[in-house]
Amino acid sequence: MVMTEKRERHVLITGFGGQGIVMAGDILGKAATLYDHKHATMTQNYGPEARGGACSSQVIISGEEILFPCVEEPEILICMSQEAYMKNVKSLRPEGTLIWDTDLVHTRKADMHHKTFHIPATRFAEQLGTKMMANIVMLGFLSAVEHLVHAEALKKAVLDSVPAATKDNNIHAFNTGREYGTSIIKGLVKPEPGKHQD
Amino acid sequence: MVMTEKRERHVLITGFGGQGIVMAGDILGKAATLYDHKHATMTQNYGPEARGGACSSQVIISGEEILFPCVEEPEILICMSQEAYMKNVKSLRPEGTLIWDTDLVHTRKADMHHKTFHIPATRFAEQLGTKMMANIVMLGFLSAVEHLVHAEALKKAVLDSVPAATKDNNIHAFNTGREYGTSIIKGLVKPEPGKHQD
Amino acid sequence: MNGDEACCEGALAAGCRFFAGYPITPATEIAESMSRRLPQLGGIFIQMEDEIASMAAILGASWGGVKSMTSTSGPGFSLMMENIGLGICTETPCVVCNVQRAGPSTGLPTSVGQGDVMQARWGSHGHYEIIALCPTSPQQMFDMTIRAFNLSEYYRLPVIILADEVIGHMNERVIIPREDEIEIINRRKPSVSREDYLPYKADADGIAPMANCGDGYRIHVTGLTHDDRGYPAMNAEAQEQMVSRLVDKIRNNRDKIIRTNNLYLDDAEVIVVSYGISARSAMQAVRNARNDGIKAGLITLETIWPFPEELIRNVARRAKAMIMAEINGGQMVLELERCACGACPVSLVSNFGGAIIHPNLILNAISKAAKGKI
Amino acid sequence: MNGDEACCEGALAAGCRFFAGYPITPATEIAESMSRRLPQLGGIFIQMEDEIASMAAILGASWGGVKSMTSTSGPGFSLMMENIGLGICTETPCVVCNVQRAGPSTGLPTSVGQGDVMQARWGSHGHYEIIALCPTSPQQMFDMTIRAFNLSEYYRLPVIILADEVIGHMNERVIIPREDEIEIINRRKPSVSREDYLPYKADADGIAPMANCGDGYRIHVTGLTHDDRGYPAMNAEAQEQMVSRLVDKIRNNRDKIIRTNNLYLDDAEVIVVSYGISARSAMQAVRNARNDGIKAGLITLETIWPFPEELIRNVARRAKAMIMAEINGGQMVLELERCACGACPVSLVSNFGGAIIHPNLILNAISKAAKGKI
Amino acid sequence: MTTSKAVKNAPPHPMDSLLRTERIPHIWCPGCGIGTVFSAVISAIKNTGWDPNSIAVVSGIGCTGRMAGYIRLDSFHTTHGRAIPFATGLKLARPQTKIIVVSGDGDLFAIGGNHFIHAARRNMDMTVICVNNLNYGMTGGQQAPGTPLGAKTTTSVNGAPEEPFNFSYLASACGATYVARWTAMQVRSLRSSISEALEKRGFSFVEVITPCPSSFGRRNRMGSALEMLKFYQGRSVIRGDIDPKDASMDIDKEIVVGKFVDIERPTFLDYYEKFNRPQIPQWRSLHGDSQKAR
Amino acid sequence: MTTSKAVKNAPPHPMDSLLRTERIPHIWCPGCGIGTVFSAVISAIKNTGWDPNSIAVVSGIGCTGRMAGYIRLDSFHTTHGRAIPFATGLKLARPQTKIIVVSGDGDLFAIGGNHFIHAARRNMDMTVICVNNLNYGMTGGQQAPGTPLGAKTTTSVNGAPEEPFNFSYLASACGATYVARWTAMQVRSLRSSISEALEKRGFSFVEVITPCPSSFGRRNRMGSALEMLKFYQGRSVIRGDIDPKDASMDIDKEIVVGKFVDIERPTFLDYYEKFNRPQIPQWRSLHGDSQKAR
Amino acid sequence: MQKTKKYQINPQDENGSRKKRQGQVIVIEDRCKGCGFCIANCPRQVLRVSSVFNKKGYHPPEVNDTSRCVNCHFCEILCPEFAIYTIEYDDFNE
Amino acid sequence: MQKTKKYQINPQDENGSRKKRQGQVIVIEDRCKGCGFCIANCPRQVLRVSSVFNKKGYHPPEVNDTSRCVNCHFCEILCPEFAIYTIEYDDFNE
Ligand SMILES: Cc1ncc(C[n+]2csc(CCOP(=O)(O)OP(=O)(O)O)c2C)c(N)n1
Ligand SMILES: Cc1ncc(C[n+]2csc(CCOP(=O)(O)OP(=O)(O)O)c2C)c(N)n1
Ligand code: SF4
Ligand code: SF4
Ligand code: SF4
Ligand code: SF4
Ligand code: SF4
Ligand code: SF4
Ligand SMILES: [Mg+2]
Ligand SMILES: [Mg+2]
Repeated sequence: MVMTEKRERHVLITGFGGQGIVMAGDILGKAATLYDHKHATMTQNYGPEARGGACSSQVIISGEEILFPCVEEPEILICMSQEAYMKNVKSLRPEGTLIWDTDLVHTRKADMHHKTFHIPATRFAEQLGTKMMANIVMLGFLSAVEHLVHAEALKKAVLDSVPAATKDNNIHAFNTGREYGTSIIKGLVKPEPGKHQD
Repeated sequence: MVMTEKRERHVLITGFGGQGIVMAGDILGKAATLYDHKHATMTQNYGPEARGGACSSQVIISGEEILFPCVEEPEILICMSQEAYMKNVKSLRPEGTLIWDTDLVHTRKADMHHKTFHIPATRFAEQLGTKMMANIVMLGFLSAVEHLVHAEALKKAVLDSVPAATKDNNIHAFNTGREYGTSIIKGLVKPEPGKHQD
Repeated sequence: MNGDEACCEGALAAGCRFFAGYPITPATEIAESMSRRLPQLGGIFIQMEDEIASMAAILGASWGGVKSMTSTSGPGFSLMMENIGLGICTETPCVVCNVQRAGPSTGLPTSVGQGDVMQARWGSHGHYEIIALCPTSPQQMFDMTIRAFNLSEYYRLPVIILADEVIGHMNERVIIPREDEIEIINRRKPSVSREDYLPYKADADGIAPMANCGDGYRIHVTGLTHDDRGYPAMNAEAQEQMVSRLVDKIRNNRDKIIRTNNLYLDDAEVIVVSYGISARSAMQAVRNARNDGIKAGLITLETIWPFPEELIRNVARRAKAMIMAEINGGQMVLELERCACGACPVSLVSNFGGAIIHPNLILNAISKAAKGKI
Repeated sequence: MNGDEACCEGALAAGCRFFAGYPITPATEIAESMSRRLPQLGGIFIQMEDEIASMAAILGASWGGVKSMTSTSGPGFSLMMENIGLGICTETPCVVCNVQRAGPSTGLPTSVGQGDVMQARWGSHGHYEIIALCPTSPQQMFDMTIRAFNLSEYYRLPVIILADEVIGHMNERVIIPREDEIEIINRRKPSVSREDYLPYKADADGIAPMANCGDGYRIHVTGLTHDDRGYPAMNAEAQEQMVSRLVDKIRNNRDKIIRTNNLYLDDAEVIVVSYGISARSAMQAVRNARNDGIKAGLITLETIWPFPEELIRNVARRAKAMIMAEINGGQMVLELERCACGACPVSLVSNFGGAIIHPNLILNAISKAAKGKI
Repeated sequence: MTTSKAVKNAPPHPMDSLLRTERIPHIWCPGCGIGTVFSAVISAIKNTGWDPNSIAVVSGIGCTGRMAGYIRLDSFHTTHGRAIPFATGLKLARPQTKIIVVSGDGDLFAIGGNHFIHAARRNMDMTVICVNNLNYGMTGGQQAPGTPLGAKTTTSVNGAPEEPFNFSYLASACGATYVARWTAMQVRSLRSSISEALEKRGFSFVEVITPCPSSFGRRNRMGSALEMLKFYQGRSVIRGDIDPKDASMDIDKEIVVGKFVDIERPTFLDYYEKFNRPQIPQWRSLHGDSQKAR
Repeated sequence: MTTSKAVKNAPPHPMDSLLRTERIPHIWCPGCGIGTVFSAVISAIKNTGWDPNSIAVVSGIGCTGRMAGYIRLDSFHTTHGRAIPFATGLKLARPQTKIIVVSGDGDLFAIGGNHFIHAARRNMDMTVICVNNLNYGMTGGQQAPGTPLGAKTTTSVNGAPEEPFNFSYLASACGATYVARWTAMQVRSLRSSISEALEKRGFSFVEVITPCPSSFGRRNRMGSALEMLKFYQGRSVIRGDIDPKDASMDIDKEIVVGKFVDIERPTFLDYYEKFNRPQIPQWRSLHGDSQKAR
Repeated sequence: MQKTKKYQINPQDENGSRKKRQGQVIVIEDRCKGCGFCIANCPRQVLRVSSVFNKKGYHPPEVNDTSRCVNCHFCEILCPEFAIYTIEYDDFNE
Repeated sequence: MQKTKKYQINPQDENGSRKKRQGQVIVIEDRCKGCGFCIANCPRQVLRVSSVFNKKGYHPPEVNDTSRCVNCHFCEILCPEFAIYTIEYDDFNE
């Protein structure tokens, strides 16, 4: 239903190395290409650090061939660290959607004119056993609050991308995020208050 | 007396690696530049072998700056090996001078239209203690039979170029060659018969 | 699949069964994929002690009759140069993939650059010709790796894939054809007996059939200047003969080797030339220019070496201006300038690395050029 | 004195007191002379385990405040490329002498070649500019080695002497001037305190003063892209800033760096361009041509990099034809073609190595060109 | 809670004077042992009491190699594997400077192995500290020359098919005058060894077995950084004057730690002077000065 | 006088079948020991009885490196120092081929040192023969990693300021499975050692102390080639099962010769198969075949 | 107790007998990456994980019982981040 | 005798007792570079320097006393030039 458009949809996922930022972008791209049969590019931006350095993945999904693979003004910006938020929020399109990890980002009130969502993805993941799945929680959440790819496609792409032994856990994480998102969208849950800087 | 000319004089000294061919060329060049104050170039041609490979040194002496340093048609060709003789004799100018080591080269009758001289330089050197001085014997001989540089200049250049401990021996070798040459020129000595191939 | 992984799959599809390499960002994933995939296919992966050893090892493996490859980025590519020269001189088929990052020196290891294109041509000492291919997508990484092996086996030389960090790390869909849809070229084998075989005697097309180690031909292979038998021949004539062959087998087959992807050349007034990731920006810019009513065209250099001299000479005569887009201080633009030969002005859109060229920069240059302001 | 020995003496005269090297024909005599001479002058000679180590060692020694040098030939030059890049990126003064032999690969170790001129420009990965000088005689080996050190100290980069086997092994008289007749340039030192010192902040002329190790400035030096303080800065802006400086300090000073030896350019119709040993043949040919009544001229590229673009552009407009004479498959002729820019035809007289170009070949080309047959 | 914020007028961290504090936090992962080794290095340098301007640090490329960028001394971050030859040039140009080379196992022993063995043979006067984290950290965890046989890395997913080098033994076989090994946890002994190595005239070598939790640890299911730190330490057995050949380095069995070599041997410069210029005494005294200057 | 001319119908020289006779005489100097080592190599190969098409020779650059050009086997004359990695690729591509690497001390241990130690560590299945003539012959006699301390060469006119490597010890420290040393004169023992090395599975190493009369001999006033040959042999002491560390290589005192190491250890390919494809038996059998084929 | 012994920490540190001195622990919170090295290896169990998030999202250590610190500096030298150090209590609280 | 023993040549070779066989020495003159290895090291002093010059100007060895050769092949394997070898006398002179 949401997939007929030809225009390019630009998503920027940002955070620290080690949070699975690139993997999240990859899964999103896979979902779009392999299961939704659209075009997608995912490029990454990262520093020399294995952990803790600024890191982002840029995903473009489109009905047509994508040439320039950079996301300069995302319509969806996902922030999983304060640094990433500070650096990237300015680039978000005015009508764009801002999504962040409730615990890791203190937003500025000034940025709240965007469509905004947040989820304590890292906390949820920790509760599910490991912080490492925060990215999957976030993807589940994304699938609920924004229609980029089919949720089923995304779920399949998750299964494709994680080690066999962790498939169940990851689907669980995905569902956790998705359910939380759905509840919020449906107004079933009032989101926790976000933390503001100012 | 012989040094006033501006024209380039081309000398090709040939033999095997290890016979001191390059050193002989170097000494000749030094004599011309350092002591006769002319221009000279010496270039070498050799293979990867430290010993026994074909080897030549090309000396050009001139009153003027020398540009192209190759000796293509020597006016003086010195051959210290059979191989060198076979390879190079064709290049000698018709009016040129052919000089060889009596024991090491069997000449062809056909080549005897040149001005020719030969000396058992290696044998003389062996008699003086070491084969290694054959090149110096040859230089002494050359100084007697052809007027390229002043004999004194050549002698000084020899002294410049050999290890201190061997200076006396080398001067002796030089004189041996020079005396043999002078005697031949003066007809005092009849040269040994050369060895012909055919 | 990202470009690095596509490169690995392409190599396997081409029949590569030996990989020796040394990790380096952003090419490491090629080696890592190979280390996983090769054992499954009966091949061998070895991580060598450095890039020099890796390059030497693939030459050895190629003489052992196995299609071989290594991958690296700038610093490792510099180290491979001596042995790439050995591969050229001994006419050894193999493939080297350089996923370019921004240099010089260690530079920006995790960011894009296209600063090694001249190095790919001239990086080893002495005179020679080379073949280098530039992919613009993971799909092309796959396809071109196969082509690289084919060219390498046919023309008997190390073929270079000059990718870049963005292509290497970019994820896009890659379609892997069925095995029987892939054209594979294998080295030509000698058809004569051991006594009659002259390992470096070329057939009419300039390519000499190649006996592998163990085929019974008792070959001798040397990086010294050599004669038809492969024996060292230490003179200028042998040098002339050998290097002529090395050079001519490429020069005389330029038409078969060179591939460009031409867009709107028929009526283009401003022609952009580009390659690798920059060519995607260029294509975007050219399309936008067309939308703006400017007659722009694009030549994407899929084969970057040999350079398509004739094509450029021809189009330069008809063009108002030409523009090179590349991520370096101006390298292929020099070739463009040379071949445009004054027939039309040539300009450069570039940066020194670390970021893709923005299509708008190229578009601006196109607009200016269209207005004659170059 | 042969060219190699002259190179050694030039280095010593320039103040070189550290040499690290590895033997290779035809450059070995430079190292050998250094090993004899340096201890006499209080300097250090070390034979390293290979050329990579040699290059690294001279960079280290230079940061230790001592003028340093290495020498090699093609195969070793290829191996040095990565660390030449480090020298460029870290702006380390030092001199590398490549006495060229015929390649590619091991080639003809004892014979002449000029096949490394493009490699000298492009051999290391990433984008940069370089300075390279080409001597035409042992005397020039001496003089240019001094100039190489001066340029290197002033512009802070590895400067390359591109000699060739004939020059290296040719014996000619070399006049060594008195010490006080030799102009020596030393690196600029910082004039500010440790706190205020920014090691990579350039003065107005684009050159940054250099503190040595031990001067108390606690410098940090890295081959990563770095900012003014010398600290790694992993982004495209820093890259642009750093590489621009590296490139501009050469590009903006071309006029001061480039030296050519021009003969009969005033009225020349056919202009030969050449360098190194080939330039001697070219000069012979030009003189002969003049004797034959042909208005020939000669540009000898004493500085081969940067290439004298403007000079060539200018003379090309006035010339009937230009000819490049070089011992390779056509390298600098590409630059000539590029800069002639279609203004006059350009041709090449060359061989692939192993022998000097005969003046008559050049003379023939001149005659033909004079008759418009090019 | 006693934090720097809470404690008013707290003096700066005692190691800050040798840190390029403006660059802290460093890039190393949480729990990476390189930081601990770095701390030991700084602490050992402080112990010597030398003029900091007479000490230089040279490193290659890798996570460990970044150390040169954080120490407030003349410091050189060179090319991958080439720290030792760079340091060789630096040392020979400035014999009065004390040189510390610190780099990773891959840098020093894979691509840089040749320089290592030759510098040890020549007895080039420098202290080489190897952070042996059993893999290539910087590039994401590939097999290294110290990777245990069968261990999993990104280029040996089924197990490394090569027996590793025993770096300390190799160093001693090549002629190093001082050789010691510790695990990162044994940071006090490590500091003493580094101090001894620094005071040593000649080629001294200290190997530190260090957790790389992000790459090696993760792939070999070794738990958290802390667990790795303790694991290596738990495997370690201190054995002093053992034949270096027997100083086994096997994380599955035992990691022999301690000081294995401490000998005297003329350095390259000693021999160079002896052969080339016995007649120039001031040069030797320059070298002598340097010993003092430290 | 009994010469080949005089003896009618004389059969060819027994080694001619493995010689590229059209290239003889070779480039080595009169009395150069490389020729003698070459003779031992050919003779050892003939002894094995293997199919000559299943043997390949790889060498680097140098006088010794030229050996590859004279042997009538598949033979590869590579780049300076890179014979071993080239041979590594060749071996892994063709496990059924037996690889002999023969090269000079400079080639194998100066520029090529890193490849040597890693191949030994990996136990790459090949036989490496080092002609140790104590200098760089090809380039005219410079200092080499085997040049004795204080010896004169063109780059150490006053004496080499570095203690040399003990190659055999280094090989053993790095894990070689077979190590032996002889002087060129002990050509029968040398031949046996080469034969044993060839039969060995794994990285085997044979070092031969060989006269280079033109360069090393001349500069160190060692007399004629024959005198050098006898001198080295005279300095030699045969000691079999000595600790390789004690196998001293000192031309001024004693040159310990003999076989120092002869052990079994899985090769790189053994481990590679074990970890990566225990399930593919035909591959192992291919390797097994090769053992037979020899 | 057995547990810390295993890590070969000076027993004097452990029982505080080395010197009659007391340390004051200082944590530079924003440098901390929460590895827990200091906490787990303090011979006197002076430290514990705090609940604070620092700028990078880690929990720096906090002092459990300041009087137990014997100023042995072990935490200081072990910390990979130069995030913790101690000073003589008296030096400071004067 | 003592002299040759020093070079560890099989004593059986030396006294010809190894086998009742006789060798026939063959010299490929133009390969010889006159190093003298064969001459000096033949355990039976079979060889001596000839006065002939070969193509390269060296003096190849010649046989002194052919009956003394025990066909031990030592000269053959020692010769760096593949210039000398021996065959069973009978093999050949049939
Ligand atoms: C010539 C070259 N090859 C490869 C690389 C990529 N590279 C950077 S660091 C590294 C290995 C680092 O491993 P190690 O030395 O063990 O250091 P660690 O990161 O583990 O501390 C490699 C292969 C490079 N920078 N240069
Ligand atoms: C990269 C490179 N550096 C240097 C050389 C020059 N070179 C050729 S052979 C050689 C050394 C030979 O010494 P060794 O390996 O001991 O062999 P030998 O000649 O003594 O048998 C050198 C330095 C080269 N060919 N390539
Ligand atoms: S990747 Fe490993 S070695 Fe590198 S910083 Fe992280 S933990 Fe340390
Ligand atoms: S230079 Fe030395 S090693 Fe080379 S062939 Fe001559 S004697 Fe032999
Ligand atoms: S100094 Fe640190 S480690 Fe020692 S007792 Fe105090 S808090 Fe614990
Ligand atoms: S050791 Fe340092 S980084 Fe680790 S928790 Fe303690 S204070 Fe934080
Ligand atoms: S075979 Fe040779 S060495 Fe043996 S006895 Fe006969 S001539 Fe002498
Ligand atoms: S050993 Fe060989 S080369 Fe030497 S003299 Fe005897 S036959 Fe001639
Ligand atoms: Mg490591
Ligand atoms: Mg040698």
